[in-house]
Parts: sequence; structure tokens; C-alpha cells
Amino acid sequence: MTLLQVKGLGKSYNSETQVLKNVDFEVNAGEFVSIIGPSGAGKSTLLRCINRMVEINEGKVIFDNADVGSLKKKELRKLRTNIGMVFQHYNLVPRLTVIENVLHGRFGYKTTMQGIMGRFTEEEKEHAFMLLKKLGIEDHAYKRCDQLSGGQQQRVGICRALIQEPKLVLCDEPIASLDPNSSKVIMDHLKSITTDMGITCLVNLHQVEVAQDYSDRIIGLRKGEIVFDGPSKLLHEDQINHIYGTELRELITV
Amino acid sequence: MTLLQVKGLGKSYNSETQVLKNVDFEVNAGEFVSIIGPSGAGKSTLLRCINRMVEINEGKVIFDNADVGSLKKKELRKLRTNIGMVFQHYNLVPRLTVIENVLHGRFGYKTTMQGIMGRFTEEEKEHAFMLLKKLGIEDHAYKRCDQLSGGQQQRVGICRALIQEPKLVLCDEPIASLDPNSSKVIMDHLKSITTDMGITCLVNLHQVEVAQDYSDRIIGLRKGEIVFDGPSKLLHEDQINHIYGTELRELITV
Amino acid sequence: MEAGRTNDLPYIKRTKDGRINIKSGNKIDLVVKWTLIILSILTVMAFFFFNYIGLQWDRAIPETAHNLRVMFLEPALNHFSWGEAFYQVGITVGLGVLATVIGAVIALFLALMAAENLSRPWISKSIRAVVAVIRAVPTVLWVLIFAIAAGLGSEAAVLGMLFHSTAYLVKAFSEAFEEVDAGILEALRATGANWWHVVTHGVLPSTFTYILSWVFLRFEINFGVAVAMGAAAGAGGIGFELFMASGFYFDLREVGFITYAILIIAVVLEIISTQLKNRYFPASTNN
Amino acid sequence: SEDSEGAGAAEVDDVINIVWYPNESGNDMKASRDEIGRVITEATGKEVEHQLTTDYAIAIETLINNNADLAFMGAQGYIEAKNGNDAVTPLVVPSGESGTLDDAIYYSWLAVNVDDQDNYKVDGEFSLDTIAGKNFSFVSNSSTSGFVVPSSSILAHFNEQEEYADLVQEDLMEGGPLFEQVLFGGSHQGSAVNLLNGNADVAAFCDTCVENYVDVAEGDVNTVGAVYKVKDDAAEPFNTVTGKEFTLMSVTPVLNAPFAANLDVLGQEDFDTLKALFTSDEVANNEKIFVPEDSGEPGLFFKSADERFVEAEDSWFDPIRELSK
Amino acid sequence: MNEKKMRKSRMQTVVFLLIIIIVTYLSAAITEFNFLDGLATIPKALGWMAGNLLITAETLERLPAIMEKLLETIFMSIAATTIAAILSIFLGLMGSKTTKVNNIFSIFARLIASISRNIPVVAWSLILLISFGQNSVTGFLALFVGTLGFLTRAFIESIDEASQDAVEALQATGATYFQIVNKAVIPQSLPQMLSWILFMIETNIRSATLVGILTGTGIGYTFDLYYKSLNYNAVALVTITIVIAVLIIDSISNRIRRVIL
Ligand SMILES: Nc1ncnc2c1ncn2[C@@H]1O[C@H](COP(=O)(O)OP(=O)(O)OP(=O)(O)O)[C@@H](O)[C@H]1O
Ligand SMILES: Nc1ncnc2c1ncn2[C@@H]1O[C@H](COP(=O)(O)OP(=O)(O)OP(=O)(O)O)[C@@H](O)[C@H]1O
Ligand SMILES: [Mg+2]
Ligand SMILES: [Mg+2]
Repeated sequence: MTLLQVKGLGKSYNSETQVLKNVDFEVNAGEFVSIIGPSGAGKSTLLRCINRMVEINEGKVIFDNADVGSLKKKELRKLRTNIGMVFQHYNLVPRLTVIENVLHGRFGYKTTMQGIMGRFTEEEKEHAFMLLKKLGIEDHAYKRCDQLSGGQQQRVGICRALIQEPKLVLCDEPIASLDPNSSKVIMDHLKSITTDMGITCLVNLHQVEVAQDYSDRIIGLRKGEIVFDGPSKLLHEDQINHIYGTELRELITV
Repeated sequence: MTLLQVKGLGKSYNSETQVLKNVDFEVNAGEFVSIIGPSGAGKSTLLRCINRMVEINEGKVIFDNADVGSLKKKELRKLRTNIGMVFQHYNLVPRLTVIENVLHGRFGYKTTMQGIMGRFTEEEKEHAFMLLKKLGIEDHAYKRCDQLSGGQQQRVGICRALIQEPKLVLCDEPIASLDPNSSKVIMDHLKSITTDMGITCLVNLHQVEVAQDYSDRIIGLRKGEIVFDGPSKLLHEDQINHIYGTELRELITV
Repeated sequence: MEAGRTNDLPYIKRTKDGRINIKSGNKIDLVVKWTLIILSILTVMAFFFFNYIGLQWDRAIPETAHNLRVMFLEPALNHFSWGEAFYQVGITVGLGVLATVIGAVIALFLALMAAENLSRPWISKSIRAVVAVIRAVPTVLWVLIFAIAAGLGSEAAVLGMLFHSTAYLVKAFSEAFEEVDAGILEALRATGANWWHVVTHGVLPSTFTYILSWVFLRFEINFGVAVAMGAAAGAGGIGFELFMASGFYFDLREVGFITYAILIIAVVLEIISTQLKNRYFPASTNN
Repeated sequence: SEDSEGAGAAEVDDVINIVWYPNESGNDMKASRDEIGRVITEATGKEVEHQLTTDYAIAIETLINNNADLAFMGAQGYIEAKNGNDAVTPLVVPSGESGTLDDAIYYSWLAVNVDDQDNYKVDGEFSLDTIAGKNFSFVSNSSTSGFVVPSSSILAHFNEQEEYADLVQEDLMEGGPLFEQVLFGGSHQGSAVNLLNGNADVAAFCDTCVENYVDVAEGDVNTVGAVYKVKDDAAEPFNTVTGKEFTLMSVTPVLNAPFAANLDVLGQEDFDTLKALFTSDEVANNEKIFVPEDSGEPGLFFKSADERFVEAEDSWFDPIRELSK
Repeated sequence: MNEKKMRKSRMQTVVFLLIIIIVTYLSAAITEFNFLDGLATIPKALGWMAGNLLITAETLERLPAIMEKLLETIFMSIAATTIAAILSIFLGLMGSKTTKVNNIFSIFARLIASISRNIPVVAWSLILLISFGQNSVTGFLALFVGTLGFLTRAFIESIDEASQDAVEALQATGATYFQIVNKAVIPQSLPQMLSWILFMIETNIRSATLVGILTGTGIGYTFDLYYKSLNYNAVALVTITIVIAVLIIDSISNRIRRVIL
């Protein structure tokens, strides 16, 4: 079943440079897709077009049969509740507790008033704790987020995305700020979201090896265009070189 | 020829804990000595007692026939010009250029006014460039120090110590903040200071292997007491265990 | 769902009525909460405590609106000329510059003595205490004292403003100095450098941009103070004209004109200082 | 401030500083001030500097602390300056129409708005009893005609009543003891405007300070019950209250304001020169100093008959001294 | 070439110092300021203070009245600050890059901040005094306007600096604007804002003296009255109460700040 269709997507922030050009692909429910490409290729922009964190200039994004580009404000909120997002810098509110940050994922289901008053049902709270337990950070639930390590914070970020009960999770370089150990933990968790919970995952990655290890399918982006789209196994040395161009060597030393 | 004599040195910052207890050793001119020991053993304190950056409580330090503990302010400055110091965090003035930072090493030879005005002779400047060249960073001479990598900054730190034309260089964990490559470069340079220029070096180190590789002689410190003092070859597994106690395992994972 | 089972999970905190708690209840939140509560209570109390004598809202509000309109939409000069206005603004700026520059120079030395990492504890403590008291004395009092004792004129205005400026900058500067990495100071001392060397080549270059931005900020403040204090101290300036226009002639149009003049100068000063800061100082390698 | 004689050694220098009260610091008085400065320079050969002030106290203290040579100050200000520094001496006083000290007086008024005047009458006569609990406007607490004189007459009246027997001058400076609220206009004009724009119910100010702005509408000048009307073309600050009328509920004569000198700073020689200069016919006939009253020009002093500067002794001010005791 | 660059930067320093010296010299010229004369008056001023600013037993009788005025001033400062803070939060949200609704509001908010901050408090006091008369509300309003400008600017900075990431994340969950502001922006920047509020309260008590003189309210008015009647003993007492109040409030807010920041 096709969950997401991107058709002829084009995007530019200013008139000079076209960040995305005629991007076309489809994602089926339950897939785990990695997007790779050099810095500035437009990976982040692509993810942000999908939940319309940035406006779409050309083409269409169709998610769950809805045309994302034409949604009204209210429908857009509804769409976003169906799409979780995980960030490189976790993007938590550092002064609030872990559990509060997780519950922020429920705002999409609340009226403004409920949200402002911070009214969450007991079920929601229990659900949050369940997720924390699943990701192994239940002991930190009442700690402030800035007291956690990077890997722990990212797990909070994942919980926040999951409590939305999304159909799709977008991850923008979820492990770029983490050490190898934590990275492995996070990638394992993301993978299990797809395998255990059946939630589709779209992950931006810098590390080609990680992408190859974890994902079924890889999309290679270069200067805003898709230059590779296929199963991980088919991504070979020369494709990688094609994606990263001459930048590959620099990339590896980083 | 004995350059440095430490006799019955005792030091405590507060009445509760004795940081150094009855430390006795001698260093000959031209030696390259490493001091190893667990965190908190008193390695840094020991170095700082030698150029009296901290006051000596008990015992004596005799450097180049002068009793360090009893020097007056002016004599102390004179002593310090004869002892260079290299730090873990380089301790450069980040906003100033490399060459300026190197020339700071000449302050000990200046009157207050000369120093304030930053008047350095042409010879001093040429000497500075020569040292930068020797350490392979002459191209960065006019860069601000905060634009350099850690390894490069440490080399600036070494130049600053060398331009003092010291008889002894004290290094407090010079490679603890560096990656393995840079560490090797720095240790090679330090070693060459002793071998090529004949300057005595006293180096605090965390890495036992590095100490064994580079130094003629190793002093093992534990809880403020010398528990090993001898040629590197004689430092065996059981001595290492004795120095680090049960802390060894933790230390290695750090 | 299985509420019975989750009840006794050790990592879930519950309120008395059995609901799940999501606040950590740490000290910071508590202090913030209570500070806000107390401030709100005090604010509400304040309105009971005020004296409202002679206040007629129904007259005051429309009148203020009317006055503001006259001021801002019909500014005019009636009692002095453009040239005079320009000159008077110059005097006010001049007073601000003098108080700031002299204050900054004095503050620089005092701050070196007040910084804990550069000075002896007792010197630093005593300077801090004195400076705190000086800062607590309103500038008006200093100005009046000097106006009385030293006679009317710019000396009184500048000296009066100087006290507060200096005290303010000593605090700011010494805090900046204290943030200088202890390692830098240690390294310089270890080369045999003396105190002055350490200060001129280690401390000042590291804090130069902070010092400048504090000086600029203080200059903005001093300009505002000079408007008020120049007049009181008999040093003249645009503040005297403002006082005359409003307190004596009740000439709103002129007040409007003067206000514009001050506003323009203040905005220009703000722009200049941000430009200077952005353009030159983050990148410069001063010594 | 008894002990401030010692404040700094005074020296006679070659600049003569003249301090002006806020009332005389306006730009419309500039021509008069400059002319006085000019004749002084001519007579003494010394440069004259005018020091304009925004309040009375600073002006007084400046003279006390040997920071000025001359000040044109109210009688009360003079007395305070004299208390603070014995070297302060009256130089001259502007005379009345007769050209002598006899009528060197002006008048301190208590005024109320015409429309409200009945509120201040008991049995058809104005009575001070009615001002208790009202909003009152003075000029400044160092002003002779704007505070000292009116407050002492008010006190004299109320102290006879049991309820107010303990009332002292300071109680009149703040709302509460007698008045609902006390305002200070900062200048005579300001106090008058306080009354006319409704901020105050009753105001104290003097006749000469507002004569440029008002015309008598009813009754005789300087008599109780006279009604004054603000001229239609009145200059600021009265331009916002043109056409309004007030009436006098009390009129008290006050001694004219002197030019006071600080002998230590001015020096006896210059003091004598200036005394001769000021009392000369030349100054008395100088139309920039004594502006002809019908010219409509603004000025510090006006000439309708034989006005001139005359000498005055310190003891001449004793009546005012009595008031503030 | 690099040597040149270094020379240039040294030149820049010299030019900069020269400019400062010239500007200072011009300022001294236009204001007829003589530094040495000024210096010479300091002992005189200190002598005058020692001679006149004495607290006598007689003046202590005025303490209750002074305390009442001081309290009024403190209340005035607190109320002006908190109310300005409430408004400033809205202006700050409008003005900040992260939370702005649109550019027009953002410019509007910054404009308000700039105008109310840069028009001197003297001018506000005088304008307000004309129509509001001589009561606490005038003083309150005069303090309020200046505080509003200052806090808005400070809040814009706090909001900008504190919350960009979290705002983005909450937008992505489908949260509404007010939910985001309330649950991400405010909690994150509140301590910083509170610190500014405390700073402003202290500043306002000090400037309330000036505002009080100008508007005839609070402790400033008392100060002015005593000073104008040349009653310096009482002036000294008033000053000391102000100093003590400021020091106490300063130390309380320092303590709070140390915990929350
Ligand atoms: N908000 C924005 N406004 C203007 N230009 C932008 C904006 N965000 C991104 N860009 C530009 O769009 C291009 C693509 O950026 P994008 O962040 O999507 O790349 P990326 O592949 O995610 O790179 P990275 O790996 O560095 O995160 C870049 O040239 C970037 O400068
Ligand atoms: N300035 C100081 N004041 C008080 N105690 C100090 C001070 N410096 C060091 N100490 C204490 O002295 C002991 C020895 O410290 P020192 O820094 O010499 O150890 P070290 O061997 O250099 O450790 P590390 O490997 O962590 O640098 C420690 O317990 C430390 O806490
Ligand atoms: Mg990106
Ligand atoms: Mg150490």
C-alpha cells in the first residue's frame, strides 16, 4: 500500500538556487527508507516538504491520500499528528521533564485550550511511560532533559514522535550528534519501530554504511535530484561516488 | 649534573587532605622523565610546586642551585623564565595571533613597560618564527589561535615554552585533549626538545604506553607518594597495577 | 488500560488522588513559581496602595492622547532655533561621552582590582562593597551634591553621572575579567610574566569585545541620564530646553520637537554602536 | 546648613557668575539677562556668565557655596542664602512705581477659579476655612510669594483652631494634614496653570509673574474678589487655558526680590562698582532692562513710572524672616 | 601580506583610540568641561557631604513617613515592571524571529520597544504629569513605558536564543501556535525573563527617585521636598533608605538568579 507519493517536487528558498528539482518517489507503508547525499543536497528540505514545515513550490506530495500542499491550517495540523519527526539536535525543551517533553507529542490531538492547560489523560501518560520503558529510559522520566546524555535525549525525541501514533516517522540525521555506541542504540530502536510497530520510517543519514546496514531501500540525493533509488544491496561503490561526487573523500574524514 | 632536586616535598591545599607526601627525587639535565599516576594522585600539583605556581608547604625544591621555596618575587620571575610550561588545554590567548602568543614567552625577560607596550626585538621575532618553523606551523603565524586545531595549538604552546630558552620544560598532560595522530606529533616534538636541544623535560601523562615509549625514566605517583621511580623498561604489569590500584580498569575505558 | 498493574511501577510518580504526575517539582521550578506568585501578589497590592488623588481617568486619558498627538504630529520650535537645538543636543551627547569615557577608564582599573582572579580577596571584596553602595545611590543625588558643592556646570553633571557609570562598569568589567580562562593566566604567569603583562596581554585582549559592548550600552544609558541631569546641574543641554518647554512654557509642540531630536540621536547612536560592534570587534586582533 | 561657610575657599576671579531662578531662566528673558550682563561687563571689565537653573534650591546653594557672584532671588531665597553664608549681601532691589523702597512690593495671591468661587465663601465672604481638604498648588517651597508668605498666612489662620493647632509649615508641603493634595508648580506660571486647568482647586502665586498673561476683568487690581481673565493671545504656558478666569480670595504684600551678592566671591570693589551701576539712572532708563510696560515686550523688569534699582539693607527683609520662623 | 594584515589591525586600534580621544576632546570643548577643575571639586563635594548629610535624631522622627513613601515607590516599581513584563511577553513573542506571526507585527513590536526605550524618562514623566496629575499612577506609567521598551528588547533576545529547536519540533507534532508558545517558548525562556524582570525592578527603584522628582510621587518627591527646603539631614535619611532598599532587593534577586539560571 502506498503511504507517501512525491511527484515532481520542486523547492527553492530564494530565486537563485533550486534546492529540490523534480523529485519523484513513492514509499509504501512499513518501509524503512534511508536518504543519503552530501551536505546541502536538500535532504532536510525534502523531509520538511513532506510534513510541510516548509512550503512546497512545485509538484505534489500526497500522504495517506491527502494532497499535503493544498491542506488548510487545521487539516495540516491533523496531517502532522500523523507524521512524527526526529531531529539531529533532539529539539527538546531542555528545562522541562522527560515525561513532559514526550507528552508534547499529543498536542496535535488537543484543542488549543487543553494544550495550554497541559491537560493530558491518564491513558496518555501511561502510554508515555510505556514508550519510555520500551526505549529504556523510564528511570529518567522526571529528570530535566538537559541532564540527559545525547543518546538518552534522542530516545526522548523518538518517544515524542511515537506518542503521536504516527503512520510515518521522519528522522533528520538522528545520529549525527551521537557517539558510535549511542548511534547503534538509536538506529536499532528506529529499525524496531518499523519491524515491530509497522510504522514507516524515512531517515536522512550521513553515514553510508549505516544506511546500508539498516535500511531496505536507499534514496540518493545530489544537488536536489534523486540520483539513486533502490534496495540497499544495489548501492555500490560507483553509485556512492556518483552521489557524493568528489566530496566523498572529505566526507569520510569528517 | 643534577638540575632539579625535590626533597621531602609536602603539599596540602586544605588541612584535610595531604596532596603530596614526602616526595623525593632528582632530575639530571637532559633527562626526559614521565610522571604517571591515577587522577588526583597529585601529578599536576607536583609540577606546579616546581615553578611555585602553588606554594610549597614542606620540604624543598632546588632548581639550578636555587631554593625555589624561598625566592623573592623578582627571583621567582627569573626562575620561571628558566622553566617552560605546557598545558593540557594549551592555555593560549585565543583572540591573539599565533606569533603574539609565542612572544608571550619572552615576558620574563622584559620590564613592565616593555611588556605592556609589547616591544619585542627583531631577534626575538626571528627566533619565534624559527621555532614555529621547527614545529611546522609557520604558515599559521598570523592566524588567531582559536582558528587552529588542538594539535596546532599545542605546538604554539610548546613554542611559547621554548622561546623562554628554558633549562626545564614541565608538561601537564600535553596530549590528553588530542587525537592519537596529533598526540604522536606532539610527543615526537617534546622528545626532540630533549634529544636535539638538550632541554630537560618533565611530562605528566595518563597513558602508560606513551610514557613507556617515549621516556628514559618514569616516576609513578599514587595518593601523593612516589611508588615507582626507575627506567621505563623496569615498569612492569604489577608495578602499573600498584600505581593505579583498582582504578586501572576504569582508567583504560576513559 | 491495565491501570491496576501500572499503579505500582516504581518509576511512575502519582499525586495523592492517584493521577500521574508529570512535573518534576525541582527547586528551579519552585523558585520560579514562587517568585512569580509573589510578584503578582505585590503587583495587585500595589494598586491598593497607590494614591489616586487628583486622578481623573476620564480626563487624563483623552488628554494624554491629545497631547501625544500634538507632540508627535505637530512638532515645532518656538523658543529657540534649529541651530540652538543642534548645539544643545551636542552638549547632551558631550556630557554622555565624558561620563562614559572617564567612567570606563576609571572602571577599567578598579575592575582589575575587583576581579577575584587578578586581585587579593580583601581588595576585591572591599571594592565590590563600595561599588555596590555607590550603585545603589541614585544618580540624582550625586549630581545634586556636585551641583551644590562644585557649582553649576558641566563638571557637576559629569562628575555626578560618573559615580554611577563607574560603579556599573566596574561590576560589568570585573565579571568579564573573572570569566577569563584561569589557564591563560596561569600560562602567562608560568612564563615569568608580571601582573601588568598578564593584564595587558592576556586579560584585556580576551575581554576587549565585552568591555566595548558594555561601554556602548552604558553610553546609551548615560545619554538618557544626561538629558535629565544636564538640566538639573545647570550644564544645559537639550534637557534644559525640554524642562523649560514642558515645565515652564507647557509647549507640547516644542516638547515634541525635542523628543524627536532625542529619539533620533538615540536611534543613531544605537545603530552606530551595533555597526561598530559587528563590523570591527569580533574579528579584530587588538592588543 | 549652618556650617557650610567653610565650604571651599572663595576667590575673586575675573568672571562674574549670575544665577537665575527658573522663573527668569526662560528664553524670552534672554534679552534682559544679556543686557544686564553687558552693562556689568562694561562697568567691571569682567566677563559675565549666566547660570540658568531648574530649581530654587540649587540656585540658593550655588550662592551659599561660593560658586556664584550674584543671584537674582526671592526674599525667602535671600534669607536662606544669608543663613547659609554670611557673605551673602543684598545688592539692590527693584523699586516700586515711586522709585523708592516704600512700595518695593508685589503681591502674593491665593486664587480660585471664578466658577467655583462660591465654594470658598462663607456668608458671601471668602474664608480660608474652606480650603481645608482641597487640592492646593504652591510654587516651590523656596519661593517667597509662592510658598512662605501664603503658607504662613494659612497657618496663622488655622493654628487658631483647635483641630489644627499643631500644624507647622512642613505639614503644608504634603497632602494629608490640611490639604487633600499639594502640588508644586515649579514656577508661578506653573502654579497658576495648575489652578486654571483644574489640577488644583486653590493656588498661590504672585501678581507680577503672571501679569503678562492676564487682564483684570472685574474689580480693582490686587484686591480680594478681583477677577482676572487669561488673555486670548497669552503665551505659553497659558495658551492652553486662554479665556479662563480666576478670582483672588486673598492678597498679601511681599517684599521685592533682591539681587544678592556673595561678597567673598565678588569682592568689595566690584560690589561697590555694581551697586553704583545698578542704582544709576542709566540702568533705570535702559529700556532693555526696565522694559516699558506698554511695549508688550517680555522682560525681567517693567517701567510704568519711576521704577529703578534701589539699595536695601539686610534688615529690610526682617518681615519675611519673621514669617518663616 | 599577513604582516600587513596585522599592521592594519594595529592601525585600526590606533585609529579607534584616536577617535575616542578626539570625541572626548570635542565633548569637553562643547560642554566647557575641565577635568582638572572637576577633579579639584571632589574633595569639596566629599567635605560637603560629610558636613551636611548627617542623620540627626530629629530626622529619624520622619522615618515612618519616609518608609511609607519608600514602600509606595517599591510597589510602584514592582507593579510597573510586572505589568510591563506581561505586555512585553506579547510584544516579545511578536517581535522574535522564532515566534513572530508576521513581519508587520514584528516590526511594530520592535518599533514600540525602540520608541518607548529611547524617549527619555524625563519626557515621559513630563507628558504624563500634565494630564494625570501628581499621583502614583503618573509615576507608575512613567516607569512602565521605559520598562516596556527595555523588557521587550530583552525578551526578544531571550526568546530568540532559547527556543528555535523546540518550536520546530512542536510545529512538527501538529501543535497550535499557543500550545507552542505556552509549552515550549515560555518554559524555556522564563528563567531568563525572570532574571530581566528582577533586574528591572531594582533599576526602577533607583530611577523612581528621578521619576519621583519629575512627577511628584513616591520617595523621589520626598527627596525633592526635603532637598528643596534645604533639609539635608532628611535628604541623607531618604538616601540611606533608598540605598538599603536597593541593596536588599539586589541581594534577593541575585539569590533567585543563582538558583534559576
Ligand atoms: N531556511 C532556508 N532558507 C534559505 N536557504 C535554505 C534554508 N534551508 C536550507 N537552505 C539551503 O538549501 C540547500 C539545501 O539545504 P538542506 O538543509 O536541505 O541540505 P541537507 O542535505 O539537509 O544538508 P546537510 O546534510 O548539511 O543537513 C542548502 O544550500 C541550504 O543553504
Ligand atoms: N587549587 C586546589 N585547591 C584545592 N584542592 C586542589 C587544588 N588543586 C588540586 N587539588 C586537589 O589535590 C589533589 C591532587 O590534584 P592534582 O590536580 O594534582 O592531581 P592530578 O594527579 O594532576 O590529577 P589529574 O590526573 O586528574 O589531573 C586532588 O584531590 C585535587 O582535588
Ligand atoms: Mg540537513
Ligand atoms: Mg592534573
